[in-house]
Amino acid sequence: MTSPGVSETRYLGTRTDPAPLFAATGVTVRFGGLTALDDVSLAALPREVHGVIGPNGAGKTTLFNVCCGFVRPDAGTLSWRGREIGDLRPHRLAGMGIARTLQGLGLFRGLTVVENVMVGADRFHRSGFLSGLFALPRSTADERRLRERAWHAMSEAGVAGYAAAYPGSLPYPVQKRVALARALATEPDLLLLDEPASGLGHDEIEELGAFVRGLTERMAVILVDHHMDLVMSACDRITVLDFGRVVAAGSPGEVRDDPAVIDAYLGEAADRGGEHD
Amino acid sequence: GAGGRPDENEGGAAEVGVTEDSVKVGAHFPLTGVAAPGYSAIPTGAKAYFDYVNANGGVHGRTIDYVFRDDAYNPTNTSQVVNELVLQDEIFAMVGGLGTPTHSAVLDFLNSNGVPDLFVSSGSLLWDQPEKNPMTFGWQPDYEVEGKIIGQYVKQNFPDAKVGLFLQDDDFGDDGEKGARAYIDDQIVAAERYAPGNTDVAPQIAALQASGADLVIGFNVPSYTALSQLTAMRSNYEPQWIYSNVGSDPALVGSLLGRFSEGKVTDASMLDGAITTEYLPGVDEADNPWTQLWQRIWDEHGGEGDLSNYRIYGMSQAYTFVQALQAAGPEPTREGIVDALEQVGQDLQGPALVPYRYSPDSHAGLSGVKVVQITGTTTKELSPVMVTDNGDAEITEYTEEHAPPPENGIPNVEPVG
Amino acid sequence: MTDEATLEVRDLTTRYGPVTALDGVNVRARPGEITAVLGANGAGKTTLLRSISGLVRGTDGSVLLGGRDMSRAPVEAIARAGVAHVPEGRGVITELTVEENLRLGDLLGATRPQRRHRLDGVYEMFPALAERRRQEASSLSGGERQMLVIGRALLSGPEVLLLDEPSLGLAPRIVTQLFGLLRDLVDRDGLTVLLVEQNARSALAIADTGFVLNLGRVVAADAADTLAADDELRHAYLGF
Amino acid sequence: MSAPTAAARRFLPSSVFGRNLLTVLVALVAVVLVLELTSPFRNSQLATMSYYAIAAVGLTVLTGLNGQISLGHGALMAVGAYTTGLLLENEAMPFPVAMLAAMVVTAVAGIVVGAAAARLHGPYLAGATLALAVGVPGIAIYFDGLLGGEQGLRISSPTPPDWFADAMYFLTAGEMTSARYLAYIGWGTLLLVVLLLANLIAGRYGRIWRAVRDDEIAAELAGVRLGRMRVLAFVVSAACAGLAGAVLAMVVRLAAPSGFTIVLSLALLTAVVVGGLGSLGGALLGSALLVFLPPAVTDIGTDLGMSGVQAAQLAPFVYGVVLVVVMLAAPGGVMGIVRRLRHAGRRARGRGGPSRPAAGKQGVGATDQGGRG
Amino acid sequence: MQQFLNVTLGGLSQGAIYAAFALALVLIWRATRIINFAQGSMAMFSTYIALVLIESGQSYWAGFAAALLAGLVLGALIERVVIRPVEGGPELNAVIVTLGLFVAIQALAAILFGASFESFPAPFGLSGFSVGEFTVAFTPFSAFVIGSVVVVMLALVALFRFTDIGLRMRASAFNQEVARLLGVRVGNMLTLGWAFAAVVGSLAGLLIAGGNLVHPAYMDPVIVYGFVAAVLGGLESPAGAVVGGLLIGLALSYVSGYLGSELVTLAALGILVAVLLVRPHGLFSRTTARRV
Ligand SMILES: Nc1ncnc2c1ncn2[C@@H]1O[C@H](COP(=O)(O)OP(=O)(O)OP(=O)(O)O)[C@@H](O)[C@H]1O
Ligand SMILES: Nc1ncnc2c1ncn2[C@@H]1O[C@H](COP(=O)(O)OP(=O)(O)OP(=O)(O)O)[C@@H](O)[C@H]1O
Ligand SMILES: [Mg+2]
Ligand SMILES: [Mg+2]
Repeated sequence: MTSPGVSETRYLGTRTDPAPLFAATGVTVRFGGLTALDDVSLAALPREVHGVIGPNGAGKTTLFNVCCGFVRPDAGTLSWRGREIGDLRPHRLAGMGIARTLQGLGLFRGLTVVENVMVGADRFHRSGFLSGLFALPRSTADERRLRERAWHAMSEAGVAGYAAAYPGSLPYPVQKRVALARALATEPDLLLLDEPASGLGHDEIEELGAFVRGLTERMAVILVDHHMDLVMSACDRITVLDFGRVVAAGSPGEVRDDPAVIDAYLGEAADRGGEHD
Repeated sequence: GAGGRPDENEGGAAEVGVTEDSVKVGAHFPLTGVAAPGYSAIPTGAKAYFDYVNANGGVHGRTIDYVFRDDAYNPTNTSQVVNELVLQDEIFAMVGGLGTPTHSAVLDFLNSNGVPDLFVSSGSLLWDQPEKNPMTFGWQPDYEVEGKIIGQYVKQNFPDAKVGLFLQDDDFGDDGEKGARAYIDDQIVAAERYAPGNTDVAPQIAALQASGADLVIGFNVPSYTALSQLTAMRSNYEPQWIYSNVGSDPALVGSLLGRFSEGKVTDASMLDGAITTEYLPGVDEADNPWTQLWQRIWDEHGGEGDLSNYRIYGMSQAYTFVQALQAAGPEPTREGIVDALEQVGQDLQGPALVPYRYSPDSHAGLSGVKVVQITGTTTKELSPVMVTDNGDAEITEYTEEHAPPPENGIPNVEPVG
Repeated sequence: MTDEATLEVRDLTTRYGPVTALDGVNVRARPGEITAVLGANGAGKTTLLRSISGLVRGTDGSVLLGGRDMSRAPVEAIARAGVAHVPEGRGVITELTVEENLRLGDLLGATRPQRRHRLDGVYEMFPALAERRRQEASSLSGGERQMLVIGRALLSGPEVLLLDEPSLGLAPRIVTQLFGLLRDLVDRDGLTVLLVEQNARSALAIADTGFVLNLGRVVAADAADTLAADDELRHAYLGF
Repeated sequence: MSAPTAAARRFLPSSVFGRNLLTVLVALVAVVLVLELTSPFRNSQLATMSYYAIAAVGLTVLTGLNGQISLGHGALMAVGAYTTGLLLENEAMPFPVAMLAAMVVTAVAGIVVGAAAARLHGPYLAGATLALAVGVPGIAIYFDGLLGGEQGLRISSPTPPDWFADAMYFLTAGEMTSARYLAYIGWGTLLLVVLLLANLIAGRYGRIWRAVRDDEIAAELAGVRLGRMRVLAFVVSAACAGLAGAVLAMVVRLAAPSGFTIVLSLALLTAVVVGGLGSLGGALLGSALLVFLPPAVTDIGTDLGMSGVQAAQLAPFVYGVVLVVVMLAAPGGVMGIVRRLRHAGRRARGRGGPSRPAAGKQGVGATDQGGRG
Repeated sequence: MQQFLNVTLGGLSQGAIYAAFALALVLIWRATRIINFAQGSMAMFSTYIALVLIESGQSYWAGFAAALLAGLVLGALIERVVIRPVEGGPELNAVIVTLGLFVAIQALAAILFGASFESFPAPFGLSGFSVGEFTVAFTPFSAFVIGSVVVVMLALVALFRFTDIGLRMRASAFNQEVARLLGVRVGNMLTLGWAFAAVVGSLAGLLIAGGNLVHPAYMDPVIVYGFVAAVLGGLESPAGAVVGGLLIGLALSYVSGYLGSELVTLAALGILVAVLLVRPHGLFSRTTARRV
C-alpha cells in the first residue's frame, strides 16, 4: 500500500459502512512505461454518490474504464455485490445493473432521441429475432414496452419533448441529458458519470447536482468531474487520485481542506469558494 | 389452349426477324472489359461483309441487318443481352455469339425459343448436341480435333521430344489436351494450366522448364502466347513451341512481340519457328484470292483499323451465314435454315480449307486444320490439310483443292428442297 | 477608437439554416486586453468565434482584423494573419503524436531552432505533454488534450487568440495557472484575447472587458469589473 | 417533467407490420400490372433487376444500417447461385425448396464471413471483402468436377405450372411467358424480402444496428453485444444475397465464375449508395439504374451513329460519369433528394419535422472522446 | 532448384509491382483518407499517353517522363474537380466516386485508344541474367522495377516522417477543420496528395507495362492485389506496403507454381484473412488506439 493513511479513512472510517455495492481493490494499470493506476481501491456504497477527483491524467477515466471492462487491470480485482467479477466485458455491464456515461457525449447521431434512449433500455427486450423479422405481436408488444421505459427515462431527464429530434440538432446541455437518460433507461444500480458537467453553464450544473442527489434513492453513483461546486455539493464521499494513486479520501469537507489535495489539484483558494456563493 | 387461351403461332404470320426486304440477325461479343482486346474486332469483320452483301443486293432481295451487343464476357450479361436480341430486337437467328461460358448461358434459352443459334465462336464440344440443342451449330474446328492433329504431327515428326502442355484452365485446354494425349500421352512430361485473368505465368513456365520439356504445346489465347514467350525469354527457355490456332495469330502476336525491339530486346519476330495450325487463309497470305477478297471488302466497307485475322474470322462466319440463308430459300424460316444446314452443310464451299461436319446427326463445325510454321510475318506449310472427327475417328488427309471465292465475292447456294 | 482594435466585428449575422445564431453582433477586442464573451448555453459564443476564424460564414456584416476586412477570407488565410483559435473540444488530431500536433502549430516561417525553443516553452508550461511527446494524441486524457490544443495555439505567437472554453475538462489548479499565464502573455506581448467561458465569474476575474450574448445578440458590454458588479445582469445571464 | 400521455402515445407504433404489409401488397398489385403490361423483353429486364435489388436491399442493411462495407457480396451471391444450380440439377427439387436452401447455405457462409469481418473496419474490411469477391469464384474452378469449372453449372429454370399460368390469364388475360414467370418469381421474392427487412429495420434490430454503426462504445455500454450484432447483420445480408443468387441462377440459367466477378460486387455497392445508403427504396432505385441505364446509353450511342464497339464503351463511360455526378450533386443519393424535397414540403406546410444531421465519416480513426459533438 | 529460384524471382518482381501500386494507395490514404479505386485506371491512362508518344517516335524516357507528368496533372485535376466536393463527407461517397472514375476512365481509354492489346517497350533488357550455365528469371528490367520501388518507398517514408509538408498532408487528411485553423492550406495539401499519389501510381503502371502487353483493363488484377498488399501492410506504412506487396507476390507465385494457378485468388483471400484475424489493422499497424 502506498498510502496507508488513506486506506484507513476508507475502511476504518467512523461511519459504519454497509457492504459496498461495487468495489475495486488494488487496481493497477500500466500503459507501456506509464503507470496510470497504482494500487487503487475504491468502494461504492448503496445510495451514495462517490466522487473521484484528481488532476488531469491522474487516471480517473482509466479507473472507470477498468470498472467497465474496457481496460484490463494488470493487478487488482473488482467485486459486485460482494462477489468477485472475473472476466468483465463492457456489454455485460448493463445486464449486471451498471451504467456509464462517456466523457464526450457518445450519442448515436443517426438515431432520434427516443431511439437513443431505447437502446439504453434494450436489456429489457424479450422477443427474439424471428418475431422481429415477421413483426409478430410479441415483438410489437416488446417495442411498446421499451418505448415506455424510454419515455420514463426521458421524462425524468427532462428531454421527453425532444423525442423525435436527432441529437445533433439539439443544444449541448440537452444532448448531455439525453446521454443521461440513456444511462438511466438501463435502470442501473450503479451509475458511473464521467465529467457530466463539462460544458454546462452554472444553472445547469446546479440542476444536475440536484438531479444526481435525487438518484440516490434508487442507485449508487460514482462521479468524476472538475467542477468543484458540483462535486462538493453532490458527493457523500470523495476519493482523490494523483499520478494514479489515491492521495486522499473522505467526506467533501475533509478532502477540501487536505493540503495534499490543495497542492496537487485545487491550487490556491482562488476558485474554491464557488459553492458558497 | 388451357384456360381459354389462344394457341401460339396461329395463322401463317411472317417469320420473326424476317420482313419483305430484310433479315435481322444478332450476336453477343465482349466489346468492353478484359476479353475485348482482339475479340471485339470479330463483329466488325462480319458487319463489313454483311454490308458488302447488302450493297450487292442482299440475299433473296433481303438485306441483312446485323446487330451485335456487348456482354463484356460475363454470362449474366450475355443472358440479358441475348434476351434483348431475341425479345426486343426480334432477331431471326443468332450468328457467331462468342465464348464458351458466355454462350452456354443462353444455349437453353435460344433452343427453347426456337432461335437458330448458328456458328458459335468457340471450339467447345458443347455446340454439337443436335438432340438436346437442335438449333445450335458450331463453326470453327473444335479443340479436340485440333489437338488430335497436332498430337499426330508431333508423334510423327518429334518422336523423341519431351512434351510439355501449356493449357488454359477450362474446356479449351481440356479438350485440346484430350486430343493431343490420344497420340502422345507417353511423351508428355508436364501439363501446366493457367487461370484466365491471372497474367503472371512465370510459375507455369518455370515448371515447364524444370520438367525438361523441349517441346511445348499451348492451348491458350493470344495474349498468353505473348506472355508465355516473354516469360520464357526471361529465363532463356527455348523449346519448340506449338500454339493452337486460337492463340497463334502470327500477325497479332508477332506484331505485339516485335515492338519490344524498340526497348532493345530481341530481333523482330520472337515467334519465328513456332508451329501452329490454320484453317482459314490469313492476312499474311496476300496472294490468296480469299484474302484479296477480304481486303477489298474491308477497304470498301470496313471501319477504322486494318484488316486482321479476327476480322477475317468474322467475315468468314458471315460468309457461311449467307450460304445458309441462301440455302433456306426465298422464304426463310427458323426451322428451314436449320434443316437446310443439316442437309447441305457438308457440301458448302467457302473460305475454310476443310469441310463442315453438319448433318442431321452432327452440328460440329469445321473438320480439320493444317500444320504450319511461322516464318517472319507469314507461315510455311508443314503438313497437308488433315481432317478428322471427335473421339476415335481416324485422321485423314484432305486432298480437295481449296476453291477460290466466287467472282463477285458472294456465294451462290441453291435453295434446299 | 476603431484603429486601436485589432479585432472588430460589425453587425455580424450568422445563420444555420433556419436558426439565427448571431443577430447583428458588434464586438471589439483591443491588443493587450482580455475580452470575455459570456452567455448561457446556445447563446452564440462558439458561433461568434467560428465566424471570426472563418469556419462559418456570416450571412451579413463583417469581421475586421487590424482594419482589414477578413470576412470573406479562407480559414487558413485568417490563421496565417495571426489568429489562433482554440476550438471547443475536438481540437486534437488524435492520430498524430503529441509532438506532431504541436509542430503543426508552428509551421509558419520560423527557423528550426526558433521552433525548437518555442516547443520547449510549451513543454515547460505543460510537463504532462513533454512526457508523452511521442505518444499518439488519442492516448491522452481529456484534460491533457485540452492542454495540447492550448499549447499548440500559443506556440506560433499569435496576435489574436480566440479561446473557446479553454477550461473545459481542466483541473482547477491548471485553470488558475492557465489564466495567470494568459494574463502574463497579454500584459507582456500585447496579445488580443477573446475568451469564451461558461464560468463567468472566473472569466471576468481575469478579463479587462466583457460582453454578454443572449440568443445571438449582445445584451451588455462593459469593463469586466462593471459587469461583475451588475447584480441584475449576473442573475439574468451569468448565473452567479 | 411529467409526460403528457397523449404525447407519449404519439410515439407508440401503430402496428408496423400492418403498415409494411399494406405497402407491400400495393406494390404487389403494381408489379402484376407492370409485368402484364410490358413486353417479354422488359419482363426479362425486370427479372434481372429483381435479383440485383434483392442483393442490394440486403447490402443496404449491412452497409447503410450497420456501417459494414462489403465489396464481396457478389461472392455470396455465387454461393446462392451454385447451391441452386446443384439442387436444381435434373430438376431434383421444386425451385422454392432450392431457393430456401440457397438462402440457408449462404446465411451459413455469412456467419463465417461475418465472424471474420466483425473485428475489421473501414478499408481493412473493404480489402478483406474485396479479396472474398476475387477469391470465392476460384473455388468453383478448383472443384470443377462438382461445380463445372470455368463453364459453370447450367441450370434449367422453372417453367410456369399450368395452374399459375391459367390463374394469371384469368386475372389479366396475359400470356405467361417464361420471362414473365421468372420476373414473377424474382419480384415475389423481392417483395417478401423487402417486407421482412422493413420489419427488422423498424424494430429493435434496425435500431441496434444503427447504434452500433454510430458509436460502438456507447452501444456496448448499453449492453449490445457488438460482435453478435455485426455478425447478425452480415447473416441477414448474406441470406438476401443467397436468395438473389438463386434468382440470378434461374434467370440467367447459369452459375459460372465469370458471372460473379468483382464487377458484380462493386455494382451492388454503387447501386446502394447512389440510391441512398440505408434505404430500401434507394436500393431499388439503384438497381433499376444498374439494369436500365447501360442498354439505354448503348442505344443512344448507336442512334448517334457510333460504331457498335464504341457505343458499347459509351455505356460504362456514362455509367461511371453518372456515379460521379450523383455523388457530387446528391451526396445522400437519390433518396436523399427525395427526403429533402419531402422535408422542404413539410416545412412549407409549416409543421417543421425533425432535421437529420448530415451523415458523418464512418469509422475513420479514433473518435475524440475529449471533445463535444 | 532452378524452378524454385525462378518461381521465387518471378514472385519478387511481381511483388515489387504490387508494392509500387500499394505505395500509391498508401500515399493517397495518408494524404486524404480515401481509397482510390481509380488509381489503376489513372495509371493506365498515363501509360497510354507514354505509348502514344513512344509510337510517334519519341524515346522511351520521354514517354516515361510524360506519363509521370500526365499522372501529376491528372491526379491534381481529378482531386480539384470531383474529389474535393466529397472530401470530408461520408466515406462511402468518395469510394463510389473513385469507382465511377475507375469505370469511366477505362471506358474513355477504350474509346480513345481502342480496346486492343498493344505491346509496351521496356528500357532495359528483358532476358534474365546468366548464372553459371543457366539463366535466372531476373532481368535488368526487374532490377529497375525493384530499385524504383525501394526509392519511392524511402522517399515516402522521408516525406511523412521528416518534412513539414508530410505533416501538413497528414493533418489535412485527419482533420481538415483543425488543419485549417492552424493555417494549413488544406485544399492544396489534398491536391498535392492526389498528384503525388498519381505519379507513384503512374510509375507503377509504367513498371507493369514495361516489356508487356497493355490494354485498357491491364491494371485490373494489379488493383486488387495492390490493394490487398496495402491492407496487409497496414495502409499507413510505406514499408508495410512494400512488405505486403512482396509477400503477396511471392506467396501467389509459389501457389501458382506448386499448387495450381486456379488457387491463386483463394490464396490471396486466405493470406489476407489470416493476417487480419491476428492483426485487424495490418502487419505494420501501431498498437491499437485508446478507445474511451
Ligand atoms: N491507451 C493508453 N496508452 C497510453 N497512455 C494512456 C492510455 N490511456 C490513458 N493513458 C494515460 O493514462 C493517464 C490517465 O488517463 P485518464 O484518461 O485516466 O486521466 P483522467 O484522470 O481521466 O484525466 P482527465 O481529467 O484529464 O480526463 C494519462 O496520462 C493518459 O495519457
Ligand atoms: N451546426 C449547427 N447547426 C444548426 N444549429 C446550430 C449549429 N451549431 C450551433 N447551432 C445553434 O446555434 C445557436 C448558437 O450555438 P453556439 O454553439 O454558438 O452557442 P454557445 O453559446 O457556444 O453554446 P455552448 O455554451 O453550449 O457552447 C444554438 O441555438 C445552437 O443550437
Ligand atoms: Mg477523464
Ligand atoms: Mg459553445
